[in-house]
Amino acid sequence: MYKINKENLSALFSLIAEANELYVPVSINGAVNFAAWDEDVQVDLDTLKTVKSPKDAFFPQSETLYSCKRNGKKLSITPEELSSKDFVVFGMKACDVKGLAVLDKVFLVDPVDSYYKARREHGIIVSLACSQPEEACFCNVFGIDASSPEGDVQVYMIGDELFWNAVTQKGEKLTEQVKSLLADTDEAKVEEEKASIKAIVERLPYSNLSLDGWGEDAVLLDKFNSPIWEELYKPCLACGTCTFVCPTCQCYDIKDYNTGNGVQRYRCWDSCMYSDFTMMAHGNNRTSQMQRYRQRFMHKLVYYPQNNDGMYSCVGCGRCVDKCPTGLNIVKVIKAFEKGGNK
Amino acid sequence: MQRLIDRAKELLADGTVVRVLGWKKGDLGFNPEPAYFETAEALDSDFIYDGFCGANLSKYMIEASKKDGKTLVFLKPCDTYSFNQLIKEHRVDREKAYIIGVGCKGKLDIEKIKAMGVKGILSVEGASMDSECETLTVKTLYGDKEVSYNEAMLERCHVCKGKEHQIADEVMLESRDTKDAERFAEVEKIEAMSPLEKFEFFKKELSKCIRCNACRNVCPACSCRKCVFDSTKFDEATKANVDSFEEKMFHIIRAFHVAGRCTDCGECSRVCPQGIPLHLFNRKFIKDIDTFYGEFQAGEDTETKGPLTNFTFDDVEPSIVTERG
Amino acid sequence: MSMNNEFRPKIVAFCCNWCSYAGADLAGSSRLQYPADVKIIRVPCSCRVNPMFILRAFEKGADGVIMCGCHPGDCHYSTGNYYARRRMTLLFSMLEYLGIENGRTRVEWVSAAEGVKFSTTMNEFVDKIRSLGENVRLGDLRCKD
Amino acid sequence: MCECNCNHESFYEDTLIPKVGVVTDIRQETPDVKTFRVVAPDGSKLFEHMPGQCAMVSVPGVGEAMFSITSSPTNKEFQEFSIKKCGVLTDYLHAMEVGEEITVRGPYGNNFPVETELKGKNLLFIAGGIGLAPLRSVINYVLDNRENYGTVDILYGSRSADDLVQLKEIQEVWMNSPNVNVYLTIDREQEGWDGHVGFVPSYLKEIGFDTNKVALICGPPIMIKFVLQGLQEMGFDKKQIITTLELRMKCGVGKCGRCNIGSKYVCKDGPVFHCDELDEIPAEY
Repeated sequence: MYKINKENLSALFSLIAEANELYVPVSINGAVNFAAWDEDVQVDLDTLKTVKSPKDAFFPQSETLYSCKRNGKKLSITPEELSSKDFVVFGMKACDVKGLAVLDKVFLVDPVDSYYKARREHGIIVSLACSQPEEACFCNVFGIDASSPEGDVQVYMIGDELFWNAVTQKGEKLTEQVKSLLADTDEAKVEEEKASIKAIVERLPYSNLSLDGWGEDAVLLDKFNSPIWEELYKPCLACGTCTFVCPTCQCYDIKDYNTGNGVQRYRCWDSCMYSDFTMMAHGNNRTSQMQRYRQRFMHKLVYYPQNNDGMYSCVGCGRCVDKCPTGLNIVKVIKAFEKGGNK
Repeated sequence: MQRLIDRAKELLADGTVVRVLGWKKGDLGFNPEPAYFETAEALDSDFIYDGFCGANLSKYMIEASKKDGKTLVFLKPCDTYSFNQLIKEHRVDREKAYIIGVGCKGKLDIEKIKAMGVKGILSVEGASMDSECETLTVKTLYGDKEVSYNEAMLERCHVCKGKEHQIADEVMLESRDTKDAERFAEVEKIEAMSPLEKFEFFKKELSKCIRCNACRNVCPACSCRKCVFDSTKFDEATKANVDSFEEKMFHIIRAFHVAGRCTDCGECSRVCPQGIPLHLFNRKFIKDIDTFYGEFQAGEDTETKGPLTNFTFDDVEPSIVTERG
Repeated sequence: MSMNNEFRPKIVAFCCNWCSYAGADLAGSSRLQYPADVKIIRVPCSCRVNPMFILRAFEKGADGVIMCGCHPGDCHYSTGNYYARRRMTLLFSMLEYLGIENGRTRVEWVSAAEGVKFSTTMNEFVDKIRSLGENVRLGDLRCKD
Repeated sequence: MCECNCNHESFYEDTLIPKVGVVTDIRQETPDVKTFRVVAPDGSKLFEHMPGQCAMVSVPGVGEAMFSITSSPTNKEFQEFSIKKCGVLTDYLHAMEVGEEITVRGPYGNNFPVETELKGKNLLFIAGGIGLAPLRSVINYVLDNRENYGTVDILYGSRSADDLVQLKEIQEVWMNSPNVNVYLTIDREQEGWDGHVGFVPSYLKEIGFDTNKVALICGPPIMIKFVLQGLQEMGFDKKQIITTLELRMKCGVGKCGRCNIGSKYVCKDGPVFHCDELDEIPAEY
């Protein structure tokens, strides 16, 4: 366990940035999102949750896969180079880190997504414990411990000091790089902080949310055919806010961009809430917003767990709770089914 | 609020309406959702109308107009402009709506309260329609805080268009004057910047855009059955924030498509998850329309032609813009 | 491309079929010179020019966009250019508001008989864009390579 | 699940990156269906596949879509795709000339269980319109390995005689193969057609097959619905009926989320499903 005074944070960041690309929560006109660090950005480690989850450090909102050039009848394809530089994401929360585990089960199973894999291999996660969890948090429901986030290095911000604990080999390596700024310390203060975080988590309004009836053992067709969906979806605007701020949503679209001298095929996040998501030449198999709304939550709470040994595709970060323009969210879904006897 | 519930129950009971479109209590006390109510019981247990009911229900009336029977809808003064505009565009059916104009004391923005550094909000007191609307008591996981009601208001309430309902079958509850800023002040501030400053300002704001389409989908003026940005034939990059161009394109065109029809209801800025001041686009068009073609407020009535579907022989030439400055 | 790396702007001119395109034709047949940097796109009426056309032109690398139509009152479809006039005024005002130099856009009314006006307008516009330099604020980076 | 012997490792870089394929032959099957023959630029076969599998065919700048491979794996020279003109991409493909290059990636999805479940069985193929495309791959595979399978019945219907895909092959090869019965039908009376007239489901009832068979169905959703009813009335068990699904796909490998219904991904877990499996997933197809 090491520590560093908060005053030296920017020295720490510039040292990290010497050998790695560095992403930190940055405030731009009031909105905090992960962005590349440089001396001029306004780092904000106090805001609990960034608007967008840090998943786009690993699975960018849009990325070019390859480019094609046509020469007469001939075509040539040039794959985009894979990420090859180490990068550090500083300040991911426990839920965000767990979100990557959810994505791993999609992108790292055969056939492996090499773009994602390259980023996972080069990415070093410095996770930050949540000293002040907020009302929309319910990560404990999914067995996530906000006081002890996973990652390569765990960091605690306590008072004027930042405590640094390398967990993995990657973390040790990063620690070596910045050791000149770190001082040895014991774990007493961190243990105290952990206990305090746990005490707050128990008082969170959603901490007692029950997942009974969902997950691996859910009766899929009962849930699917439930009349409750018809009641729940109505205010839904069919926007993509919930999917784009979500750390676990992984649906994407593959599209072409014609630059005038070639075609870049790129992929970008897509949302199952959009009406054209399943549209194809002969029609659409999900024509109503109710069906699309149902798909999103069924996928997170039933389909995904059934395919992945019971692991939910929700980490309880509460971003959808905070950001939905009409106040809908996954918690309301879970509660509505609980009220309706889980049918 | 009880008066609204009682009146809604009466209208349901006597068969004037078959459903009520209002706001339903959220689970956190400050996240109500728009909802339909069909029974007196549902109204009793779930209906709410307080400072957090910012959602403009006019847009939901497009769907409600397709249903059988009349819908009772609660509209705040600013929402009634949107409803009028929708009538003008034949998107809602006046005959299918029973409108209760509800008073408004300024709507609150939970994001603004959070931006004041208030964390872990459990409930907010002082937001009800009976309260004085001066201070809010915010109960949080980390102790109680007091914040000023006015400072927690949505931007649009600071430039409120007035307490009058433009269309209503009856009006209930008192409104409060909340206007304390000039509507075009921010636009003028930007206009005074140098081109490079303007560019940097918008680039910074739009770099936050995640293309979630919330601004479009919530907008009562964006009522096209199929949006040009959803067309598969139109272009290649409708969802990606690949480059700063796409966001500019989207926001300019979106604002342009509602120019002359935008009532300045402020829903776009309210729902933006990244807090982009989208009203700045719409208000620029409104200001230009007012300057070049005479003052025009969309949604004041259901008849007059919009400024972009109209012209006069001696309109100003575009050179007034392109040769400016 | 010229030898000495001189900046050659890319200009897109939307010309209405009935007046301005004929005006351009006349300029050509009268051997009036205007720079080859101007690429003309013929449209049925100036009113056909959707704001998206203008933005797309900038996206794909145009340095300046000019729209030409019949003189107000002379529209082949009687009122098209009146609507176009309002639209372009508002759109160009918005572009200026976003920090796009307002000299990059222009609207000019050119009749079928005004070959000279067409040629001088284009010469002036190209000079203006040359002085403004390359458009770096409204292009798509992907089109730059 | 996948019985193909293709080496996934050999995909260069990533499964999302396609191979270039040359169109070496284009056959006009019907007024709106063409069959495209595709090989690698060096003339070799692009990849090996199993009957029922699909591939992502794309024209850069135009679009990319999933098509079933209609040629049999026993064909060692090329792959074929029968494609109906119905959208932006297919319009472009139909306007294409021989020699033009496209991109192909795959094969994706599971396949008809030709090496396991179907071995030694009597087979009944029921297809409607362009639905013959995936079944043709199986039929030719079966005919090329004739000794491994029992009787073969093929019931194929289309809107009109002009809309029958692969008619030449049906008449010249399939009809002349031992132990193969071919039943053709068209929806409406037509001059020059002396065969059966009527919809596939009703013709099916007229013929009346015994249940000692495995049925493989592909066609428009409405045909599948009534054929299923007909087969069940005849006493077929749902386990004996195999069909294919089609949904919007982008990645082809169960990641992009588009073709997800229930806990299945049609591109990865399908497109071939037994009818009893379909009962377990939501009817969103």
